[in-house]
Parts: sequence; C-alpha cells; structure tokens
Amino acid sequence: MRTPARWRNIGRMSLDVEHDSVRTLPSEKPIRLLDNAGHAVRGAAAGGFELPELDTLLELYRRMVVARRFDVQVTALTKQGRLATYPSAYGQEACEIGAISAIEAQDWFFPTYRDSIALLTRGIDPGDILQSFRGDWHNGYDQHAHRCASQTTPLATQALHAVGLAHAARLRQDPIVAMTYLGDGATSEGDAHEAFNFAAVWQTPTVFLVQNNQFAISVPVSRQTHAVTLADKAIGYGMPGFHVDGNDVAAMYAVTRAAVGRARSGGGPTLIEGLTYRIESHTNSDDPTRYRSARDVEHWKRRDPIERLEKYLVSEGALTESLRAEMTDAAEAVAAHTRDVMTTEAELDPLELFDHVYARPRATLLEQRARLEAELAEAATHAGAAAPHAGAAR
Amino acid sequence: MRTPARWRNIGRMSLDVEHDSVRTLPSEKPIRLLDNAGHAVRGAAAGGFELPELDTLLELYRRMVVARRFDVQVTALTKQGRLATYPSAYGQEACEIGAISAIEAQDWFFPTYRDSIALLTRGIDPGDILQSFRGDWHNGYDQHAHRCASQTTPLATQALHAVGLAHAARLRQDPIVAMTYLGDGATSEGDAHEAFNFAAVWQTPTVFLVQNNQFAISVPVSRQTHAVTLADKAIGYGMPGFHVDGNDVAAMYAVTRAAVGRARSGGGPTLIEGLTYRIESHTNSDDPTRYRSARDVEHWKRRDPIERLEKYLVSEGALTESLRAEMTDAAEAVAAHTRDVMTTEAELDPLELFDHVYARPRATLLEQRARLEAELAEAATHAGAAAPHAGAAR
Amino acid sequence: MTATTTEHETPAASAPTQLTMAGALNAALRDAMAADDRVVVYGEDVGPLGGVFRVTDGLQARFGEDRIWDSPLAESGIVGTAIGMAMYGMRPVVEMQFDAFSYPAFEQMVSHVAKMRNRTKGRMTLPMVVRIPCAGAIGGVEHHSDSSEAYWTATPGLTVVMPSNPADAYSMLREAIDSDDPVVFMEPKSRYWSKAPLTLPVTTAPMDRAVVEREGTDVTLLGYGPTVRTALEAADAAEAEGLSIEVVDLRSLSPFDDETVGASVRKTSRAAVIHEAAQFGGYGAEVAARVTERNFHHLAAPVLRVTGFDIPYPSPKLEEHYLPTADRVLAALDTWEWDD
Amino acid sequence: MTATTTEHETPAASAPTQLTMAGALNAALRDAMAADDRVVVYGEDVGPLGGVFRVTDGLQARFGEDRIWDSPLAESGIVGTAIGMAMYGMRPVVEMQFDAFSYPAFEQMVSHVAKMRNRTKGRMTLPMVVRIPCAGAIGGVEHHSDSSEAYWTATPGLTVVMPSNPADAYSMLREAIDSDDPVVFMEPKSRYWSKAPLTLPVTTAPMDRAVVEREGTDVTLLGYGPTVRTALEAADAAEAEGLSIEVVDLRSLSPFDDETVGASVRKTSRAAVIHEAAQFGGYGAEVAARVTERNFHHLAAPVLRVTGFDIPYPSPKLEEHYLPTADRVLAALDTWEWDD
Ligand SMILES: Cc1ncc(C[n+]2csc(CCOP(=O)(O)OP(=O)(O)O)c2C)c(N)n1
Ligand SMILES: Cc1ncc(C[n+]2csc(CCOP(=O)(O)OP(=O)(O)O)c2C)c(N)n1
Ligand SMILES: [Mg+2]
Ligand SMILES: [Mg+2]
Repeated sequence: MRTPARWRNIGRMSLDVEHDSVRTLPSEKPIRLLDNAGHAVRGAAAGGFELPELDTLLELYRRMVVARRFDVQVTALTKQGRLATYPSAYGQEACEIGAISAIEAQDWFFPTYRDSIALLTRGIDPGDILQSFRGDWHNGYDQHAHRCASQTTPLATQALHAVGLAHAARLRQDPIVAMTYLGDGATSEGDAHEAFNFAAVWQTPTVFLVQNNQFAISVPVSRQTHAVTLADKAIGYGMPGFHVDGNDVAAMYAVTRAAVGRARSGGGPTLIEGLTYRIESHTNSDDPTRYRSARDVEHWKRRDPIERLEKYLVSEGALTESLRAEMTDAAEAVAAHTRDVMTTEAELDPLELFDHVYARPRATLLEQRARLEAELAEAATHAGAAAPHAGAAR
Repeated sequence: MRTPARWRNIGRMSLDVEHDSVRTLPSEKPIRLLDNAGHAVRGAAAGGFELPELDTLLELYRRMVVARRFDVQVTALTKQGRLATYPSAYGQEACEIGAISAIEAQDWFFPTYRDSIALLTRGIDPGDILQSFRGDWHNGYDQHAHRCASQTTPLATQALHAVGLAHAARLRQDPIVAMTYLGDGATSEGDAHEAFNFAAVWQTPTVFLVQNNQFAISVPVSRQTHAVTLADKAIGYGMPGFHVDGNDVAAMYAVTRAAVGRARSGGGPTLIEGLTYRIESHTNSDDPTRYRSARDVEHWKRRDPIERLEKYLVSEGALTESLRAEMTDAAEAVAAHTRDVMTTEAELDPLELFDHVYARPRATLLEQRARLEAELAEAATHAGAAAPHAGAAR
Repeated sequence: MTATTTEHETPAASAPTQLTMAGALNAALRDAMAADDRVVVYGEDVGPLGGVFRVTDGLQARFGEDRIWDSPLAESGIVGTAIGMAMYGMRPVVEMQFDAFSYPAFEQMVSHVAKMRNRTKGRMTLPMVVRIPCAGAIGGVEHHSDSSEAYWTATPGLTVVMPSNPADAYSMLREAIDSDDPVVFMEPKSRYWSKAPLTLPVTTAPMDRAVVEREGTDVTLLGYGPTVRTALEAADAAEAEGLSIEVVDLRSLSPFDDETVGASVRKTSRAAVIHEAAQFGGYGAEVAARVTERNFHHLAAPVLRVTGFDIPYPSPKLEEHYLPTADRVLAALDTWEWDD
Repeated sequence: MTATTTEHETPAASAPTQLTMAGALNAALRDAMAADDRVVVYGEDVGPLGGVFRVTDGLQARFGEDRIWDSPLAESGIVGTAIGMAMYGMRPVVEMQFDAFSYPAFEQMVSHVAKMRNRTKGRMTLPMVVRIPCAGAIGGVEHHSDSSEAYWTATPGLTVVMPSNPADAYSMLREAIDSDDPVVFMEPKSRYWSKAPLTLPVTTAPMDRAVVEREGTDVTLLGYGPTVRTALEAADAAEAEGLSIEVVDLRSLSPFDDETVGASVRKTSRAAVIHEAAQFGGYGAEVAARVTERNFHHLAAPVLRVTGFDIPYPSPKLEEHYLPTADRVLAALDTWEWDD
C-alpha cells in the first residue's frame, strides 16, 4: 500500500511537506458539454472535457430512450399493482446511463434501489431486475454474470462494498474498476464518509457517482449539506471531485469515463456529483405534493436530459428518422417484454426460504422447513388441490 | 432553521446559485503565531490571527505547566499500578490547554479519554477526573457542575453529543458554545462525518478540535487520510477549517477563540486541526517501539510546546523567576494532591451497581441486588469481618 | 383494557372518535409538544411529509421548524444529537424510519443511550424517545420488515415498549415522553391503520405493565404488538373447540412484567409466546426462559415459542408463509402432551 | 476433547509446545495465510503493532502489507470493505478491537453479512471472518468488556462461535476461515493468555459441535468461552460435596448443538447455563428456552441461568462482583428443589 507523500516521514520532517493528494475545488458551476438548448459548450464551463463522438452520443441517446420507456412502463405496471414498489429514475437518465456506459464488461457496478435503468443498460433482463420490486425474492439477477451487486436499500452501505471489491481486484492486479451510485441523501450517512475515505487512503479503483436529484424522499438537499456542492466533499479525502450537470449525458459520460480511466491506471478514486432532478415520486407510495411544487417539477421537466441530447443530435443531422424509429422499436420491445414478464406470475416455492440461509443446512432450519412443508401439504389437501405447494400461488 | 442561500429555491432557479457556505482551503502550512524558537510569527503564516496579550500567554503557560506536571504524575502513578489505564497527553498541551481556555464557564466541553488535562484546566478535581482510570466508576465528576460531558471512549461518538447540545442551546437561545476534541484516528469514523455535517447543516455553535497527534494507537495518520490536512474536511461541509500548529499554544488559543466567538454569534461551527505529537505511549499498556522510532520522538520532544512559549515569555521578560517559582509550586501542589487522592483507596459499594441503571428501580434488579447483598454479608461473616461490604475493599 | 381519563396535562377530553394507531401516535406527539416545549421531534421526512407513515402529519405546520424538523439522513447522527439535546434538558423524540435503519445508530444506542445514566451515577440522564416503526406484514421489500426488539431488550439500560392498539399507543407514547429514562418505542407497522374509538387524552395501564386482554383458564398466550391480534384470533378459534385461552399483551418488553404474566401462567399452567422475529435468540427466548425459571413447578408443559422462522425476513410474496398465524399457534399447542 | 492430526493443508506437525490462546490464534492466521493467498487480514493496529492483544504479531513482517495491513479507524468501513473483498473471492479476516467497537459495524453485519447469501439465492457468498475479542474480566475501563454475542446470535444468517482453549482456538479459526459462510469469531479476552501444550496443526471437533468437557451424572453445566473454566471449577468443588457435574463447552453459539446438549441434559435431568453477559435477553435465554422445549419431560428442575447482572458492565474495581463465579453457580444449583 502506498503512503501518500504528504505524510511520508512526517515525524522526521519539518511541518512543511510535499503531497500528491488532489486539492482542487470542484467547479461551482456544474461541468456541462451540452447546454439545455442542445448547444455544445466549450471552454472553462466544459471543465477541460471533450464532447464525445457522435456515435457515442447516439448510443447514449438510444440507451436513454430505452431506459425511459422501461421506466415509464414499470411505473405504469406498479400503478396496476403488479409491483410492490418501484423507485423511478425518470429525469435522471443522463446520470444513470452516462455513468454506467463509462465502465467495461469486466468492471463492477454497485447500484441502489433507484438504479434499475442502469442495470437494464448493463444488459440484465427486466424480469430479473424487477423480481425484487415485484416481491418475489430480494434479488433476482446473477451478480457474478453481470458484475452487478444487488440493488442496495440500506443507504450508502454498498459504497463500502464497491471499495472492498475494487481493493481486492487491485491486490489481485486485475484491471477492474468498481463504480457505485449514491443519492444526495445517502451522502449524509457515515458509511458514505467511510467509503470515500477507505477508497482514498487505499487508492482503490472506485468511481463514486452521487446522483443529486435534490431530494431524499421529501427532504431537500439543503437539509443534507451546507457545502457549495456535494463534490466538495472530495477535498476532505484528497481525491478529485467533479460537479457535473447531471442532465447532460455527454458531460456525465465524459467525466465518468475519465474517472474510470484514471482508476484503472492506478490513479485512485474519484467523486462525481451529477446535479439532476427526480421527476417522479420517490416510490409509488410517496406523495410529493406534500413537499414540492408542481412548478418546480415543470421547471425540471423543461430540462429533460433526453430532449437536450436529441436537440443536439438533430441539429448535427445524426439522429435520422429511421434511427429514431429503430430506437423507438427497441424501446417498445423492452416495454412489451417487461409487460409480459410482469404480468406472468412467477411460481414461487415457499420451501426455498430455507435453502439459502447457510451453505450447510442447519438442523433447526430443516425442522422448520419440514413443518412448513407439512402445512403446505395440508393446505393443499384442504383446498382439494393436487399441487403440493398451493400456498405459494397468489 | 436557516436554509443556506446556496440551495434556496434551487428548483426554480438556474443552476447558477449564490451561497454563503465557506469554501476556503485551509492553509497547507499550519497557522503559527510563535515558531519553535519562540519568535513571534507574523504575516501570511499567522493566517490573519494576532498573538494574544502577554497576560493571556502567561496564563496559558501556567496552565500548561500545571497540566504537564499532573500528566507526568499520573503516568508515574499508573506505572505503580494505581490506575487501570491512563492515556497521556504529554506533548499535546498546546492543543489541550489552548482550546479549552478559549471557552467560557457557560460553555460545554465534550472530551475523549485523552483529554484529562483539559478537564483539569476546566477546574475539575484530579480525583474526580481519575476515578474512571482508577477503575472505581465509569465517570467521576459532575458533568453539569463543570459543563463537561464524561470522557468518551467510543471514538467520535461524543462529537454528535456536542452538536446536539449546541443545537438545543441555540433553540433555547442560550449563548452557549459546545467544544469537542477528536483524535486524528477518530476522524475516520462515520460519526465524525455525521457530527460535522449536522453541525454545518443546522449551523450549531460547535467547535471541533481535531488533535492530530499523528497516531491512532500504532496507526500513523497517513493510514487515516489521503487529504493534505485534516482541516480540509471542513470544505465538504461548507464550514471554515483551520490547520494550526498544535504545538503553538498561542495559535491554538487564538484560532479556537475566534471560532468560539463566531459560533456564539450565530456563525456556525468550525473545524480546527492542531498538528501535534503524542510523546508518551498510547496508554500504559501500549508498546510504541513497535511502530515508531526513538528518533521521531526525540524530534518532537525538541518541538515542546511549553518550552516554545517559555522562550518567548522569557525573551519578553514576562516570565520572571518569582512567577516561575509560583507556577512550579502550583504544579507541585496539584501533583501532591493527585498523589494523595490516588494513593487513598476509595470506599466502593458494590450494591451501587444497581442504583443508576434506571430512574425507577426494576424488580429484577432489586432481586439481583438482594442476592449480591446476601453474598457480601456471607463473605463478611466468613471473613469474620464486621464491615457489611467487605467484598468491596481490595 | 380500561381507558380512563388522563393525568397528562393535555387539552380537555372530547367525544370519542375512531382513531388509527398512527392517528393516536400523532395526537400523543401533538399533545406532548403542546404540554412541554422541551419536547422536540426530528428525523427523516418527519417535517412537511409527516413521516413515511404519517405519524407526524401536520405537526410542523402547527409547531414550526424549531420544534419539529427534517434532519440530515443519518441515524447515528439523529440519535447522537438527540443524546446531546437530552443532556441539555430537552426531550427529543426521534424517528428511525424502519427497524433496519436504526442499525447505523446501534453504537449510540448501546454505548450511550443505554449507559449514560449508569456511567454518570445518575447525574446525566437522557429523557429521550427513539420511535421505531417495527416488524413486518406490510408487503415491504427487503430491510423494511425486520424485528429489532431482541437487540434492544438484550441491552441493559434501555426501556423497550410496544403498543398493540391505538389507546395504548397514545397513552404509552405520552408516558415514554414524560419518562426520565430513554425509551425505545416500537410501533408495529402492520397495526398503524387499525382503529379504535377513543376519547383523548386517554390513559391506559402504566407502560411497564402487561395487560390481560382476554381471560381464559387452559392456556396463556403472550403476545406483543402485532401478535396480540394473532393471539386473540387463536383464542377465538380455540373457544369453538372448547379450549379457554388467556391472552396477555406484554406491552413492556423491558422491563418484563413477571407479576402479571406469572399470575396468568400459574393459573393456566401452559404458555406460549408469539412474535414475528426469528425464534433463535429472539425475545421469546427470554420470555420462555424466565417464565419457566419462575414457574417451573406450575407448568404442565414447556413454554412454546410460535415465531418467524430462523431466516432473514422474506420477500413480500413469501412473508405469509413466515408470519406466525393463529393456525400455527393452535398447531403448536397441539404438540403439547395434553394428558399430563 | 481429542486433538487429532489435521485435515488442514498446513506445515507438518512439530513437537508439542506450550501455546497461549493468543499464540494459537496467531498460528492459525499464519497457517491459513500460508495455505491460501486469498486470506487477507486487516483492521485497527493489526500491522506493525500486531494487534492490541498481539494476535497478529509478526504476520505483517512475514506476509507483507498486501496481505495484512492497518485500515483506517472505522469499523463499518472495515466490515463493509471486507464484504466487497469477499464478493471478489478473497477470504478477509477482519478484527474488531473490542465487542463494543463492533457496534459501528452493526448495520453492515446485520443487513449484509448475515443476509447476502439469502438475498441472492446463494449466488453471492461471503467467506469472511469477523474476529471479536470479547467479554470482560480483564480490568478494562468502560466499553472494553461488553459481551455482544446475543446481538449476533439473534441474527439469522450469522454463524457465531467462541473457543475456550488454545486447541479449539487454532482449529476453529482455521475452520472459520475455510468456511464459505461468514463467521463471527469471538475470542474471550480473559483466556488469551491461558496455555496448553499443542502440536500444530491441530484439529478438534467441528466448530458447530458442542463438546463434553467433563462427564457427570447429576447436573449439566453449559458454558462457552470464559465460563467453561467457571463450570469446571464448579464441577471440581461440587465433586467434593458428592455432586457429579457434567460440563459442556458449547463452542458454537449459532448453530446450537441440540444433540450433544440434549443428550447430556436427558442424562442429568438438570441444567444451568453460564455466561458473563447480562441475563435479560442474553444468549442463555435461548439456551434455557430450547433445552426446555426439547427436553421438558426429562427435566427435574428449571434450566438456570448464572450470568452477569442486568446492568451495564461494571468498572474494573467492581467487575468481580458482577462476574459469574463457581460459587455463584453452586449457589444457584442450591435453589433447585432437589427432592423432586
Ligand atoms: C440507512 C437507511 N436509512 C433510511 C432509509 C430509508 N430511505 C430509503 S430511500 C431514502 C431517501 C434516500 O435519498 P437519496 O439518497 O437522495 O436517494 P434517492 O432516493 O433520491 O435516489 C430513505 C430515507 C434507508 N433505506 N436506509
Ligand atoms: C469506535 C471505536 N473503535 C476503536 C476503539 C479503540 N481505540 C481506542 S483509542 C484508539 C485510537 C484513537 O486514535 P485517535 O483518534 O488518533 O486518538 P488518540 O488516541 O491519538 O488521542 C482506538 C482504535 C474505540 N475506542 N472506539
Ligand atoms: Mg436524492
Ligand atoms: Mg491520534
């Protein structure tokens, strides 16, 4: 493990010490490569980042269009009672898609409950993503196959997992980056601090994306921090921090891509704040009229990340009608598949409750399993049904 | 509660927002008012702070001399087995005394296990301070009388108490400041982050002093942070941060005094790092030869905070021989008193174990108490002793 | 349970209205805040939103942001600052959004909240309440249905109570806020919307007492929070089969009311305790152990535990298989050797 | 207990030497690190200092900083990053300096370590060990003598073990590190310096089994960690009075070895469990409850709990009054109606 130069031999030296820690204040104005009118931004406001190639932008656009369609579909299914809950990322597509698109297949992703569309972009089947929100099982996809940890609810806890995994990869000398998303609210948790700090001290290849969607359920970000930006926190850990326009997918992609590259080449962690807005309610059981005005929401709807990129792509002549139609079709196909899987009730086996608690079955659990099995059998008999686990179907 | 201007109405405004959060990087070179040779420092290196009046410096000197003598005495008593443990602050007197001297009688102090000499300076009797380290009871002084919380071992937890108390005082409109000390190691704990953050968001009158004595037991500060200074953390909370020469009591006093004034007048919290060194072992059960060299310790002994101020006071003609003798006498008196109280075994009543667990006695505890009482009585009978609680004396 | 008029200094009694448990808790907070300006309320989303379960609905509009406010999102911070506020003489009432989200505050709870009075020989007391919406059966996704009571009850220095109905919810929360000791106040989420006709203010039995909810002669069922209803359902069903079940609502988990429970068990000579939490190391173990210790020679059969399985709380679609039901209670009673 | 030759892939056996429990643990870590380079060790002060109890003494010099290192001072960070490392296939062994300092990691332990396998249907496993120097009787100042086992044993998904002697310390730690499930490995501080002649590597009974340490016919004493010695002392003293005591070392707290314990209790018909932790809600409650449930009609008397009082752990000068002693065990047995 490397000792930062700043502290090296501090005992023997004078108080004046050199260092290689990063100490540059993030720009107060969020870094932006495309403005809301879809015009390219250059110069200081772009923070030294370059607008990605048109091909890349088209692909980001396609991903956002698919993600949006999926998100809208799932919200609709939730309103129909098909899901127990769904935390929508409507409006946050630039953050969600820009950042996830910056990592490679071998990299790992540590998402929150909010980040279903990033998982979709990562190639996970809608049915697998939504198993948890439908209430079938806590997590429904193969973490190892997709290199995506399960969506985490206890806030900021997964950031530490990302740091640990990144550190393990580094010890194994695997060129792997771990990216994790956090909400603005989650930055207040002790675990966020510990994750930033461990990452910086160990110089792990970790990229932290704070999606500042300006609310933690009902609580505005003004109640979470007194700092000028959430990216300012990076200073306290000696790592680079970037304050980015989170509704500009070009900027989100460019900045995260740079951070991923830096991490992969041994440059350590980066903290990125994407300033965005949650257009939908926190989850379906939330009532946002209690804490924010329709006017605010309208204001942010007019800053839509997809429309912004679309304007640019159209003005560049890159987004042809046929491309657009193709993307819409792809999005509709995902929505249709999502409807299909979510309207087919899964066969659940209640006895599986006992199967994954420990590697080796415990006697007590086997006893309890046997009792439930007997109950289910009896229920099936009473119901006159032939199926052994009739209790499971509902 | 005030909303920081930075975030006010953020929903409705453009991304360009004003703010009143502090975002000035602490000086990389620690603020210093007296250099190691005892010469006054002026200009940029003094960070805009003024050397305190000679009277004040003399008083700070006196307090450090007394504190040092006390500390040395207690370490000696500990080696004689009179205390279960004692975490010495030898070498940290400038931090300990400078900061505690900056608060007023009505203010509150939230110390760690390391900060016995600050409590002494606050006027608490040595016997009361040391009750806990002697092993008599967890805490031995009257918190309310001295406005000093008990010395806290679970790291960084007391910082949150300080913030809560400060907030309560502010809600009650009492002009009270809460000061808390933390170690460099403790800044890594989630609670440190939460304390800094709550204080900044609520703008509580709290002063955080991080005593960076460069070790957390055996772990050097290079393993705690990758930041340039620990004071850099302040930026992430939008509060002022100061990096101070923690062996310069003049600077420690001046900077903490300013922070206390700012806090009292509604200006919110401040984070101060005092860069110092722990000369003694972590506690008597530690073996520092395992993790640091004698040379390092010697280097820091040559930066002694008391000698530094002494040089200045002597050069100014302020520290007369009679004054010095008076101070030595005072210090010896404290040492003698400490010896006295620590060599007289306290009468402990084991039955008191049950008296302070709940406001109202619980039936089960009374049963357990009765059982212990019977045991003690029997032991006394067997021992042929007349005293009812012979078990207590050892 | 008898609902008598109150000793609390609260607004005058009004006509009985149907109140949910959430409504009763809301009223208790309101009345406590009105009666004592040292009472402050904070936590996550307790302000404009009124809490995710609406227990603090309307309170910020009424009392202002200096009495009830949204804190940063950090549970250790919430409990830790509440300790400091209580030290200064305030009476903070803080909310943990769900059991599992109290865990970040565990160190503050165990190392400080529980120990402060003792550490300081009673000089420093912490009159504070930590409200925890608890347990499951609401179709919540993972981490939203934990039962955390065993962690708190295993911690000397904490007082842990759990009401099962609106009247107790009101009365016990008022008493908890008035208490000079810290109280872990657990609110069974699945009962938030259960209703009862109430005239406020209401004072029920002291919060450290168990209450016999239904008298019986053959078996004592011990429930708390959500499982009191389960016990009553089991008692109803058993009556049809000629079995007379006494149901005791424990109400206070720590301290445990040995007197009330012991009297019932000595009468019936058989007992079972019901809870949602997993069995192994759950609170029911303490109940079974102490009831047995103190009444062994009165017991005709072992004290049974009808509980969740020894597994993490299941996903929404499977929770029905996990939760103890009246049927399971009756099936458990069948395992006793009844001829003894 | 029989110490047979090992199945672990470790250096060849050497002549027996006197080893302390701390030394045996150190050897277990050393051998596990040598055998499997996925094993990494970190925590507070485990590097150059060798841990405050010297359990990791010399390991950094031997294996280098990439295998064992000092982490930042943050327990949630330590456990949380260990989870990530385990996800990647490493086998982290992390140290919490004292029971009470594991509390900041509580959320990571309960919401992730315990649940990860279950949440992911066994796809994501966490082969990690959390070492916790536990319990008291070492004259430690406050917060240094907690007994935290009840918190972990109440959490489904955790495996919790506690050795009481050097041979078990070695064997069980090797087994814990080899386990594909997370293990809370509790090390009784007061036994760190207890010695036994050992030939390493040693393999004792599997870590999920209780072991009969001493045979007897009249009473079964159930101890674990520091209280096994207490039980043996009580057995010695009782022998003089003609009472034959069987002593069982539980070793595994979760799972509980019902078989071994049940067989003993059915033989003796009387049992008591001994632990340092407070009684109320302590681990002894589970022991008493399940032993009674499963063996009620074999029991001549209630299962007793000889434990600490229901108070926070006392200061050094008062701890002797708190700790369960052999005398207290014998006094407790006297409360049984022996004529039954
Ligand atoms: C430790 C913890 N405390 C509380 C909660 C309850 N909770 C779920 S989401 C949420 C708000 C999170 O806000 P933010 O981090 O900004 O993420 P967002 O939902 O806006 O994406 C809260 C309080 C939780 N999940 N975990
Ligand atoms: C939460 C917690 N974890 C671990 C410990 C054990 N411990 C006691 S002091 C100490 C080092 C603290 O270092 P620092 O904060 O720099 O303070 P210093 O002792 O140098 O004054 C540790 C690890 C503790 N007291 N609390
Ligand atoms: Mg948010
Ligand atoms: Mg230090």
